[in-house]
Amino acid sequence: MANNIDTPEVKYTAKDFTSDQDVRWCPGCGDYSILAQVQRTFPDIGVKKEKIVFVSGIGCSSRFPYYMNTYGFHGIHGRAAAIATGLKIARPDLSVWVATGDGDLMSIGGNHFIHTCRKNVDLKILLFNNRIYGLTKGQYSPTSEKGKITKSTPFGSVDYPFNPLSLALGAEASFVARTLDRDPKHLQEMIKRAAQHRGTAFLEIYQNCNIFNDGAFSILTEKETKADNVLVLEQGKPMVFGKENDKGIKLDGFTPVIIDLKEGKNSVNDCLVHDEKDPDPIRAFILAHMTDREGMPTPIGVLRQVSKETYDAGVERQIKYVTEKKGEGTLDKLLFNDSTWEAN
Amino acid sequence: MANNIDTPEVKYTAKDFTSDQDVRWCPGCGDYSILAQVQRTFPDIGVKKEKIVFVSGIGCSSRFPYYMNTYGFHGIHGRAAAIATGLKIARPDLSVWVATGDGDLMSIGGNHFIHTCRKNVDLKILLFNNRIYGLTKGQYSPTSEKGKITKSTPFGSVDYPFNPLSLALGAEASFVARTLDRDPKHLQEMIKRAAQHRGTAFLEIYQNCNIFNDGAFSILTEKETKADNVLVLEQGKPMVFGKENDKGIKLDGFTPVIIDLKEGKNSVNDCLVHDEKDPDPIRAFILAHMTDREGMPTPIGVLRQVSKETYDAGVERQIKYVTEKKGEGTLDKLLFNDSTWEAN
Amino acid sequence: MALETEKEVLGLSEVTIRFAGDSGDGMQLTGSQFSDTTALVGNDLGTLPDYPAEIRAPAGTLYGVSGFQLHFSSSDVHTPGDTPDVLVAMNPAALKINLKDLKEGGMIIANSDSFDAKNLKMAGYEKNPLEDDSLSRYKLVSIPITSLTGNALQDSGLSMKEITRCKNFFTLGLTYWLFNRPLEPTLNWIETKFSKNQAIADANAKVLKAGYYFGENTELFTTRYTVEPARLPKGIYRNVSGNEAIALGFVAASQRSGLPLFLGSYPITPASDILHYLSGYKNYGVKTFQAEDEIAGIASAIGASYGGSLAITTTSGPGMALKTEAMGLAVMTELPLVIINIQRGGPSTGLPTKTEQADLFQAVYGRNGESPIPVLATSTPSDCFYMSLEAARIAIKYMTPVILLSDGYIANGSEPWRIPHVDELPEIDVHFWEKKEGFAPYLRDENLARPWVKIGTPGLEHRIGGLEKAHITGNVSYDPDNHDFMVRMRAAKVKKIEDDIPGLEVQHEQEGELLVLGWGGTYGAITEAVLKLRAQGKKVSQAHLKYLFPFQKNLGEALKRFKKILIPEINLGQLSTIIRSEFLIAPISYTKVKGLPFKSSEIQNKILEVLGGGNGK
Amino acid sequence: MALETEKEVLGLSEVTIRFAGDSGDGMQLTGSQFSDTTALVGNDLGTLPDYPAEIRAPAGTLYGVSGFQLHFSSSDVHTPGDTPDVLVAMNPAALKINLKDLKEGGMIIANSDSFDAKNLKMAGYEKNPLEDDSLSRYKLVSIPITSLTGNALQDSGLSMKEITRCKNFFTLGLTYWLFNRPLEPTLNWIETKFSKNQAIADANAKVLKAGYYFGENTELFTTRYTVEPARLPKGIYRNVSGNEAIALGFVAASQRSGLPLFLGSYPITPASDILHYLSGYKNYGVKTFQAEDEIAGIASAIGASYGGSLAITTTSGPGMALKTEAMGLAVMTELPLVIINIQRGGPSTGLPTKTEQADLFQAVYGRNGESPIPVLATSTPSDCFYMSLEAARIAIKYMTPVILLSDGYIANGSEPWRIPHVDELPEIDVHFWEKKEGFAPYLRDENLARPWVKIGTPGLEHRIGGLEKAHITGNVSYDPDNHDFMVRMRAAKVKKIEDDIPGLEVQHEQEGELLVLGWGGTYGAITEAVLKLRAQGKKVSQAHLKYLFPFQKNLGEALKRFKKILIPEINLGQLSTIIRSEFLIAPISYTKVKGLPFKSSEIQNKILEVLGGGNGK
Ligand SMILES: Cc1ncc(C[n+]2csc(CCOP(=O)(O)OP(=O)(O)O)c2C)c(N)n1
Ligand SMILES: Cc1ncc(C[n+]2csc(CCOP(=O)(O)OP(=O)(O)O)c2C)c(N)n1
Ligand code: SF4
Ligand code: SF4
Ligand SMILES: [Mg+2]
Ligand SMILES: [Mg+2]
Repeated sequence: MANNIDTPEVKYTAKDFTSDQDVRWCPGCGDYSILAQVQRTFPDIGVKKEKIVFVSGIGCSSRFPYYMNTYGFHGIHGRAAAIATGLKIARPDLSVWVATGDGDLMSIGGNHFIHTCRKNVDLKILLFNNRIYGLTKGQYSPTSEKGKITKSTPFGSVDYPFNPLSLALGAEASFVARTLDRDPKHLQEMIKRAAQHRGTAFLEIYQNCNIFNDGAFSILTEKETKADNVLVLEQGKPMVFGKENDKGIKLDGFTPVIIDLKEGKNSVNDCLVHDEKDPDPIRAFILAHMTDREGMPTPIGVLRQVSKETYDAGVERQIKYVTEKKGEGTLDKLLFNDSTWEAN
Repeated sequence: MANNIDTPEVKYTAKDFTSDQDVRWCPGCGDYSILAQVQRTFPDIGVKKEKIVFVSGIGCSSRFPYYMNTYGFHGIHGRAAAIATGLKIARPDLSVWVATGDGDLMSIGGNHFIHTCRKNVDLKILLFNNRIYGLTKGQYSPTSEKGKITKSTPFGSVDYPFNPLSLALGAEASFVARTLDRDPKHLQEMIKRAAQHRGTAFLEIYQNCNIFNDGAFSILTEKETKADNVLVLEQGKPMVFGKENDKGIKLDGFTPVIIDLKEGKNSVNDCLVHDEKDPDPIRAFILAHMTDREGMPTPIGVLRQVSKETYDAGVERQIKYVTEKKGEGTLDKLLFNDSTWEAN
Repeated sequence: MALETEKEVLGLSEVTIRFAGDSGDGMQLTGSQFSDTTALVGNDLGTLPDYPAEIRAPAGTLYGVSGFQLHFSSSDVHTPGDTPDVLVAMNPAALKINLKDLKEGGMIIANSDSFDAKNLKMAGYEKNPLEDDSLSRYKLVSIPITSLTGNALQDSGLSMKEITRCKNFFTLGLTYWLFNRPLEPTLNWIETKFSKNQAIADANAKVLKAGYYFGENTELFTTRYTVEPARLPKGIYRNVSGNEAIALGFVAASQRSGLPLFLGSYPITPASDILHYLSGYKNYGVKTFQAEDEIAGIASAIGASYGGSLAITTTSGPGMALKTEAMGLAVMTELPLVIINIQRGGPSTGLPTKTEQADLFQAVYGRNGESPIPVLATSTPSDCFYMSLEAARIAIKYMTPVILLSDGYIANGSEPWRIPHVDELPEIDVHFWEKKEGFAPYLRDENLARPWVKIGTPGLEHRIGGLEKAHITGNVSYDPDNHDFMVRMRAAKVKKIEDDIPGLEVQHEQEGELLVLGWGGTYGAITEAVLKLRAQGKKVSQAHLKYLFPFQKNLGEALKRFKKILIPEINLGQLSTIIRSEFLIAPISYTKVKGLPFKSSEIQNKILEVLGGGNGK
Repeated sequence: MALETEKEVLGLSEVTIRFAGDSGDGMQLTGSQFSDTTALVGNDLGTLPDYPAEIRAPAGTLYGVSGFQLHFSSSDVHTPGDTPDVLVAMNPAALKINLKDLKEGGMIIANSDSFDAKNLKMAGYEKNPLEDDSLSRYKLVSIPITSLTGNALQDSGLSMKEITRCKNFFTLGLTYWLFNRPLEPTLNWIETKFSKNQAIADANAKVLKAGYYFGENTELFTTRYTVEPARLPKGIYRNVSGNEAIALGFVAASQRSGLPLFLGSYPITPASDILHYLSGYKNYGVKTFQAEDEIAGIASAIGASYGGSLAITTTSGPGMALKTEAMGLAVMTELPLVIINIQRGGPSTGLPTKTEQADLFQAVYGRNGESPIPVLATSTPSDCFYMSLEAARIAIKYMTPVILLSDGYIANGSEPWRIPHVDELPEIDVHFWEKKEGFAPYLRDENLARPWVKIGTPGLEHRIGGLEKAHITGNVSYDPDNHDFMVRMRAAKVKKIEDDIPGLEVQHEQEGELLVLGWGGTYGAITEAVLKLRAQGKKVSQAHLKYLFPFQKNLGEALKRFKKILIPEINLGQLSTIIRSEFLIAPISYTKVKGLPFKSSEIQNKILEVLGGGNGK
């Protein structure tokens, strides 16, 4: 959300955020859902359309800005966060969003990403994580699982993937969340939460690439398996999941384990209670790493949300302070410093 | 340490690792101590001199390779880890070390750093962290504290620093440690530990730049203040520090707090016991963030050391496997594929 | 397998066919299968795949159309053909986009099923062109390909979606029949390709045959055509694309030099296939590293080169830009390295899937400081193999980075290639410096190359890097005279390469009115144009540059012998500019920057214009 | 404050003095203080700081020597002087390195305290040159500067280390006396600079005076010198360095255009000072962003430009290389942006603290695709101010990135500058597109520029990016004809700038035997050489290029009027190459790549050689 809140007179509809360009993603691509949810949510974030900018890099996901009827910048590969940072510093009054992919943000763009988190630049980053390079036709990405067979790894990849949430937390991100392309309601809620946050809001969206990595997240999205494999995080609520909410999460040391809530031994009260506001990043880090262990559910929701001064706000504060102290600069003050002399 | 252990016949001395170049750092620079400790330790790491390579980027610290009488590559700014990665993949038999600075590794080189950690490339990374850009004469760096006044931030920096250990852990590094230029014994021990580790060994060395950031770490290195501000981590030992070992660390939830071991209420048995081998990165993450809170001591030592296949080993494994499966390739096999035809 | 048939069989000397449909219709696969089979039966051929940047743009849209053109003949082929004789249009958009190129009276094979209201509207047709007489100027054959495919697979148990996906094999089978090509090669390909999914394999095979027999049995075709094998030089042949040839070339260079091959690369269209091919050659000891970005791609290659590997990095324009700084490091450290740029439409992201030649300036001039790098360029798909070996040879012999330029047209296009025998390939000899006596990292041999040391050699421990080096010792040096000396030394070393490369060969007359000078992917179109005009009695010569920096020694001489020099380029005249500064002559620059190769007819017309009334005599 | 004195005062018209010592001896500070004071007393001057890449190389080493040369005069000064009249040597290494440049019979002021065995050995002296008669050809004045400083501060309560640090102020005071300069400016400077540490402030002031009075009272000097103020054009003056002038120029451009200034930059020698200066101008609304790398530096500037700021990015060679890809994005999105390259010695890391002109090719040609960017170059420190305004004007008016080239010599050198009155500065008018009617992002105005929209303007929401744009609508377009059109449109737009820039002015005769053509930092040396030779009656003209791409319209004409064109460059002849291709003429290229500016004598000799016997008549 922009620093100077700047609410529209009229109530927008999703259509107001739909550009005149036809959408060029493959039929069935998860990106369609993300676009739809953003367009549905934006009428509720309370920012004037002309004050919203989408910046992206290169990739299927990075085509996103073309389809939003806001200001938009389709950048170059990996540099979306850097372009957006400059824009936000120059124009703190704008609501600046980054649409990016796992190759764009996590591979070539990794440095700009971690520095954005560190500086807490007020950007909303939507990561379309399909664990593959879509636009270049299916090479593995830094979020692809080890052993992944792709065009560039015909015998399987030998590197370990990034855990984007872990990386963001390691880089001190102030807002870290995860959601699913196939869960429109939750996706909408997360978009709103990102919009409300002041500072770098990092939202990882598991997105299905039905052409090159189909079904990567199906166990999290298919009716039969979803409930038992997804843990929906809610502030202040105990961590419960499962078809009949029959499973809970508790900590054994620092290691989250599943407890059975049916067979009486454990109750909801034994479950870990979610606290996204914890000033320490530890809880969030534990949740981000929950899936390190086989058989643990995948947490979705806001893992962390803390408030601290944003980089762009800091810049404004300093300019204000110096200007008050020294008075506004003029060309004469600038050019005629105190060691001039006259020739005549 | 190289994958194929390759121990020298003769026992080296520090002199064997001293090149014929005069050292060009400023008198009093912390880099001298790091160089000395590396030269003193290397006779004990059991690797032949000609199998050791130092790769660096650009910066005062990155001049390091010139002073080591081993193979060495003074690269370009920020790319040391990338150059070293290629070298290590091509030559897994070598012991490849990276000497780098907080600007070189954490600013421009950030992406290569996190990807090296993620892939667990078998590199030893020595970060000379002086929290300043030395070679370019004193601009703030990504590890400089917020509000830092430097040439490029005359009114104080507005961004939050990286915590290099936190970033490395977020990127899944398998070896994460910290030491001090002014503590030769500990520095030597840490260099040995890094040498022994297979995989990315990240060692952060607090280094004093007496020209542009003098005293940045003095409370950790000066006799009077050291004991009360440094927590020396030792595997399996309770976390105790203070002039008379009168202070301990225990956890309150996930938050480390100081307990007083004198006034009887608490004893060593209440202290957190250090376990660098914990497969989960949580403990290490807690230690890395200990200093987030005012008044807490700075942990030095090995925060984390876990073993997993290195990227370069994975590459070898795969080549071996495929070659066994398909047989060694020959030019004829290569050129004459199965859809050829003859013209005559 | 040419079936018995009563239908008239007409012999043709050459045919150009274009397959066009949705990016989801599998036209690229259809085209490449047709090419491979056509190569196998012994025709010479040239291909031009042309697809959108989107993966599967929405069905039926104009910008979603994907095409594959193929020119095959009983004699030499130099281009994918200017104007198709046959257009296969899988939907209205494909027809709309491609009709303008079709030869007068050419054949249209249309999938009538897809000409429904929705698709017609998306393609901007008021009326169905298959039904009004708007196509009367062509041989229109409209076939309900989708439904015929459906019938063929009725009881295959496959889903409707899966079934329709097979329809391109119907098209392929039909055109196989039409041009009298055997089914086996594709049937075999299907077997291996879909070995994991027998149902799909069977379905595709079934549909392929269905298409073939449909041609056989329907009344729609009264004649079928055959194109006799070309009289190619004796030898064993395979079909090869430019990117595949580069991959093969460097594996060959690795084998000939005894150096392990290392590729550091980041995927980018149209270069990615080289990474894909090479990552399949693990049993040749090839190490491929998909880096986090292009900078790490080249940086890792530089590290591998320092470690004694034959190191290469592959990319295209935007990635090339990112590698610029590291190229300077390779120049200063004087390490062998080949940087391969498969040029695409620019500037910036530009036209990622289209071809262009606009990175020549960047290759020759595009670095900070005096940073000379030899620049080579490939001219055809098979030439990519030999230029790769040549680039490796120069890099190793002169201890220098080398830039090898190709382009999207060469990279994706394919042609039959006579496979050389191992002994036809150059030895690449490598001398690692081993003796301790008299070693210094910046000594110079007779080629002005510095010694290459295999790390691990005892007693030769040394340091290199990006700061200016003292002559011989290689120590860091800020000495003014040394810097001036080393700047000129690096330039002299690269210039010296001109003594070690074959001279330029001018085709046809060695002097006269007009020489057409080309470089890179324009080779085929220029050759065809020149040959056609000469057949008409025009006197015009041709020369093609594969060495862009340094130039071949005799180039200046060769140019002086012609009144006019015509330089066709797919840029705004970059080679012309360099020729001007090098030789102070004014060539006629003919440029077209449309993301497409030249048609030979365009070049013919330009030549005629230049020759004016005269015919070069 | 010129003290009363009985000593003889000798008037000189010009003096060149060089301060040399350890990088820790504060020679840069001494030199710049002497310059500022000398400027204040009204001399014209030119300076040449020359320091090693190390921060404080070990004391006494040859490579650790840091120097600062200053040329001041009662008439116009164009260079820092070829050969010093006075050499201040704070240690043996400084003497060893610099003696060869000293004028025959020149004065050596040596700090005898530092000529001990250790230092002599490090400098490679067998015997102490101050004591044998090896320096008899010079006026040797050896003074125990360290001990004299010590005495002066005996009871200052400062540590020995702190005391010795003050010794450069003794040297400064002494030379102030010798050349009759006032102490006040430096005394004031000390007060403000060390306001936080009064003890140090007092000590430095005390030592400065001690040095001054030492000159006054010692017998070592029989004469002191004065250099009358230069007859500079009427006006208010200040001393300014090239990098400071660039900072001032862009703040001025911001004020004249009403656009907020945004700098995205990553520190790099010799460009960092621009970042340092601009980050001090917060109260001018200047936003400086020290990015994580050069790519983020330019990318953030592109973002800021899209947001409606006057956006710039500053760097040097290696950083320039990293910005290459993003420059292409700025070309494609047609956003105003100024990219400033302070050239240094290359290739690669090269000679970071030395000057060079070898990035011209990179600026003009160094990008992928057809990616035209106007290139401007500064010629002197004060010219940096005006060229910065000009670069901003062109960027905004034509909606294009602009490259502004400077170099280490101009950047660190300083000269007196007549401060312009606000009304002497060009208005830079900016028209943001506001009305909804008829808006399209790739419309063209009479300058072929597209509209610039301030984000936040309702109804003008639009998208831009790096893929090829359709003419007018700006939609993504893969259309072949549109691409060809747009490639030529972007080229035409940049070419059009030639109609909007001042024509080239040839100094002296407009035709004849020889024109010396320069660009960038060679201006001073060429000017002085040409003037001196003309004073000797040689006919030689001069022209200096500030517009490297496109060239000024009348350049070709101007060149044709001379028999010979001589182009001196600190590279291997890059401008010559471009001139050759542009005009098909063969200039005489005179190159020197030593990390140092030309001496005017070198250029004089070259001119004489070119003129042969004749004197240009
Ligand atoms: C500098 C540069 N390098 C490489 C590319 C090629 N490229 C385009 S998109 C892409 C990766 C896309 O993956 P991702 O970011 O995950 O997006 P997706 O297509 O999966 O949504 C690559 C490597 C490029 N356009 N520019
Ligand atoms: C591409 C590039 N950008 C910038 C520079 C300038 N530069 C050299 S070293 C350096 C930072 C040095 O800081 P650090 O890495 O912390 O090393 P230190 O000098 O502090 O040891 C910079 C910005 C460069 N040489 N190359
Ligand atoms: S390739 Fe994958 S990610 Fe890209 S548009 Fe198609 S389905 Fe979506
Ligand atoms: S500047 Fe600082 S870091 Fe660099 S050598 Fe000097 S003291 Fe060391
Ligand atoms: Mg992806
Ligand atoms: Mg540092």
